[in-house]
Amino acid sequence: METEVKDQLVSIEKPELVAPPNWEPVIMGILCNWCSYAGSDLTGTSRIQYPPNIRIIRVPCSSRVDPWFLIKSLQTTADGVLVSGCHPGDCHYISGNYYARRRFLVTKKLLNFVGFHENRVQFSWVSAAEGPKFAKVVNKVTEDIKKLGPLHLYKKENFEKK
Amino acid sequence: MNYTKQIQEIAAKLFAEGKIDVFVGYRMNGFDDNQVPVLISGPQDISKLVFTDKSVFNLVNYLKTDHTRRKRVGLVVKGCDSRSLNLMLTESQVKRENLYVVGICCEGVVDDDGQRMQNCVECMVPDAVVYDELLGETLSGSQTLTGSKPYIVNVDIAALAEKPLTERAAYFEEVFESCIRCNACRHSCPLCYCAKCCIDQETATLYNGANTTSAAFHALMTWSLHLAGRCVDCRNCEKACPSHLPLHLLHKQNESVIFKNFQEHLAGVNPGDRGAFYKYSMQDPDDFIM
Amino acid sequence: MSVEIFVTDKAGLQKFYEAIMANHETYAPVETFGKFDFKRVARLTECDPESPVAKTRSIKPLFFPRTSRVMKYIATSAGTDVSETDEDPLAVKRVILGAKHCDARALQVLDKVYNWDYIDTDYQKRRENTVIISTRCDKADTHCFCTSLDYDVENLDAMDVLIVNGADGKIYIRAKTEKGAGLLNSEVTRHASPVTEESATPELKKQYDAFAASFRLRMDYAEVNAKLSKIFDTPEFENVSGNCVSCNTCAFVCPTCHCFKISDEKVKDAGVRYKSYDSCNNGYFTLMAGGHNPRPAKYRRWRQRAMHKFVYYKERFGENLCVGCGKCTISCPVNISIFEVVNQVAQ
Amino acid sequence: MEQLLVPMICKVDKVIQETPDIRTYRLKFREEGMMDQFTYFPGQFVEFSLLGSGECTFCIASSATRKGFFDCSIKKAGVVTADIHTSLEEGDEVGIRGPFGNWFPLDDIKGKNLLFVGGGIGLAPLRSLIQYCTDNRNDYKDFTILYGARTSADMCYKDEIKEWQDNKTLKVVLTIDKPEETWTTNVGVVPKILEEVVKPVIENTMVITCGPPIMIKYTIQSLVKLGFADKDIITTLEMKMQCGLGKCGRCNIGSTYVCKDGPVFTNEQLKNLPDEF
Repeated sequence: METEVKDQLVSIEKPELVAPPNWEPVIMGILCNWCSYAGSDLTGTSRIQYPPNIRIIRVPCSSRVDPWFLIKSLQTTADGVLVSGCHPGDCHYISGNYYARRRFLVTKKLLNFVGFHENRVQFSWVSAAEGPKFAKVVNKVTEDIKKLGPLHLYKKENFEKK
Repeated sequence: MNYTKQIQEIAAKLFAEGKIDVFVGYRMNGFDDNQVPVLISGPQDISKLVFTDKSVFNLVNYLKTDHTRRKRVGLVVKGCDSRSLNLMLTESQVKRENLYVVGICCEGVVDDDGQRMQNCVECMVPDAVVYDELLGETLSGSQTLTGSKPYIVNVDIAALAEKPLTERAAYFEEVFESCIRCNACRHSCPLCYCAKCCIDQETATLYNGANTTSAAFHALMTWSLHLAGRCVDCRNCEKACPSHLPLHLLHKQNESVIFKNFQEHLAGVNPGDRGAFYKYSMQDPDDFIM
Repeated sequence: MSVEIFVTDKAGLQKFYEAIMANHETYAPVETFGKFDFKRVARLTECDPESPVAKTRSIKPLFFPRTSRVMKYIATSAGTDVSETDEDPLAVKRVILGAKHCDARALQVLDKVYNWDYIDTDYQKRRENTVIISTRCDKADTHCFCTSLDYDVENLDAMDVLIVNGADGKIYIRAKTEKGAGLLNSEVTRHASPVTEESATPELKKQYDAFAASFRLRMDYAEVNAKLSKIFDTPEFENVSGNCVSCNTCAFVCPTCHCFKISDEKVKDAGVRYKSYDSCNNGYFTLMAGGHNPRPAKYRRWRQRAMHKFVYYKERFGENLCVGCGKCTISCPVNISIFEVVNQVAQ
Repeated sequence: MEQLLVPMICKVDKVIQETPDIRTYRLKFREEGMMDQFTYFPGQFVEFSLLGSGECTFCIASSATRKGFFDCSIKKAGVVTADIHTSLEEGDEVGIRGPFGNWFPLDDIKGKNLLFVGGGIGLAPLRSLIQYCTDNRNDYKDFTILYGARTSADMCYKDEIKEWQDNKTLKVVLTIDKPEETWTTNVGVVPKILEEVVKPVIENTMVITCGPPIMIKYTIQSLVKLGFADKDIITTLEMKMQCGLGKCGRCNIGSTYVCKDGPVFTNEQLKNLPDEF
């Protein structure tokens, strides 16, 4: 019986690693309750189309987003992550997104440093009134991730498939 | 750099005055010219104490063990150690009044092969920032915080940053694959004082005991992000790692990003400064956000 | 079995190694991040069978991997399906080059715990399908003390093939078991010439004597063992454990530490059970669900470690669990030496 | 060994909520006929796994003389047990490995007076033996059960205790730690009741005790004070275990592996062990 565990690691962003046909990326969208989540609502109610690849999680504030969330999402199902919050100065909790901004920069740079493409994790400020912007952002992120292909780096294996 | 005599005198004085219960210092390891930490509980062992440029280990780590808890402790700190002590004080892990701190104006320590440690070459704060007593001459380069000495980006970081992404990814794959997840890095870090690490929480973490490459990635990345803006680059973790992994890469990468972008923040230099993630500025970079 | 000893020179030995690599699945020390790990190799240039003992990891992970899957399950509406994982990777025989004496001995010690009562068949199978080729060290490292323990280093038969760099510049290759003899018969004859045992013995002895004379650490094992077994309650353990940082490195690099933990992981309705290394220096190693912990303090855990190595295992299985390789001391961030500890406590 | 670490699947036949934090699970093997191969004796334990959550060690709380099923009593204490309490219901499947460990010395206690001293969830291993002994009642002489719990609500196996009380051949003494309004009998900790109320005969009597570590400690003290020989006091030890096979090293006390040489020990054996349990 196979006992020694070897992860199936494939270095990402190799040109030959073409996505299988009909592959659609999974994007984890972590949105702040007060601006971006309301913004995504507005996008829907305004009947603006955006790709269905995004799976949205609502958090109270963008500063609720622990960098751990990003690592966890990238290691499980997500091929990319989008975190979105209020514009600077608009935070419902006054300064949450300023704190978040610092963390995001460090996390993004660190992930890039160890081998993730910088487009794998993206951030945006979307206010409750910016329905069209939200659609634009999701479009862009989806496009970016589609270009990069599926993420294979450091994935936790899916036990169900085996 | 040799403060053996002064430290022995200070320890003797402290024990004689009954000011401390334990003195944490260095002693010769007994087989070559390297040193190991020693916890001295009485004046009889004071002759063991030494301090030279081989005094590498960060002794602040001992403030989180059973042997020093709720005791009055005397300890020796170099520049980097004192910064971690500063953070522990700020984060209310130790009480200042229980400590007698012998600060050293450090000229840099050397590793087992006699080479000056890389973190000492790049050190910005060689003098102890917390002390009751300061030994040695304050070095001219130490007033660097305002920029008289430029920040040196770690050589390995600079070299790696220039490589293409795939090469970096391959390099780090090897790093994470070589990790055996003994958690020595965590245990030897003075700032990892949590009673139970979030990585070991059965319900919160992605991995529960599996010892795979992706689990190592998960653990080390989480760990380095928890220390981002707090790591003082004492390299205790690297000394402890049985796989000799270049763990400083993760920390120095964070440190360089933080120093460059967040008003030249250096962890633990100012008393009361909890770290880069506990404050913000309107001028923080925003260009990476859509 | 008639003892066959072959003699060759450096070039012959290299050819012998290359022949093995060409015909067998071979594992040898490969340098990664300044230390040597045993990895699968295909060419001699990739590895260094004569890696320094201080920098070489043990071969334990090849027999007791640092993590392994013991079972998997899938829950369906029809019921839960539990099974062992995947098929046996060890149908092929493999050869380990450059194992150290102490590593080979460690497996002999581990055999006892794995084969008492319930037999660990996986470990057994790995043992049976592996030929260990071991080179005797020429010089002891700073932290080695294998000659001070309860086994005969000179006539050790834990490895299958023994290679000795004779004092006369020749290299002696000697089979220690049937397995080893079989390998030698098929691989070595073209690269080395047989000699009689009588003619080789003086050289082997000379080499061993020089090796044995190079030890820095020596102790009287019987005395230490006898003393330790009587002093469970000594406060000295508290002193020696003072600068331990509970980092667990010692147990992870130890060739004989065999404690493991069992943990489950699941994704939705499917999951896997892992068996991975653990260390008795962990504070929560013996922590029970109700909060009761028989070994809450660091010195108690250190006592368990030292006593298990030098007393308990000997009592139970008749062997000393420590093989004197010094790996724990080298890896320890504060250089706590188990040799020093047991001697200091015993005094 | 990996195949020894693979559990067999059991179905939960019945769930009994004994107290607010103790549940008894009645288990049956999913495959027919497995139950006949599953032979066990009072005092042995099984590794009980809630698949995906983890594995826990529980003693078997029923006797093999009651055919077709076995019981495990589980107190909510840690992560896995909390999961068991919240998610495991009738008809669900669990993994079982075992039985492991040694058992109460059934031959030694034959023809003797028996005194059972239990506290809290510690009644579970005793219940197995009590069932075994009541099913072979003629082999034993006098039978006394002393059971203590923190409050009356914390008493487990209430129905079974009632049965025992109705059984004229058994003497049952119950106690709780602090007085309660509806409680009419003994109040006080177990060792005190043992000395003051039970007043056991020492000759030809074997004492079997189990409970929280602190209770065992003081019970053994007062038993020794009453004049019991060390070899007549039998207890079961609680120790962290994971493999149950004498390999993982967790249950090591001195050179003893609790999962193989225990969990049942006489006080005589305990005295020779280092004080680490």
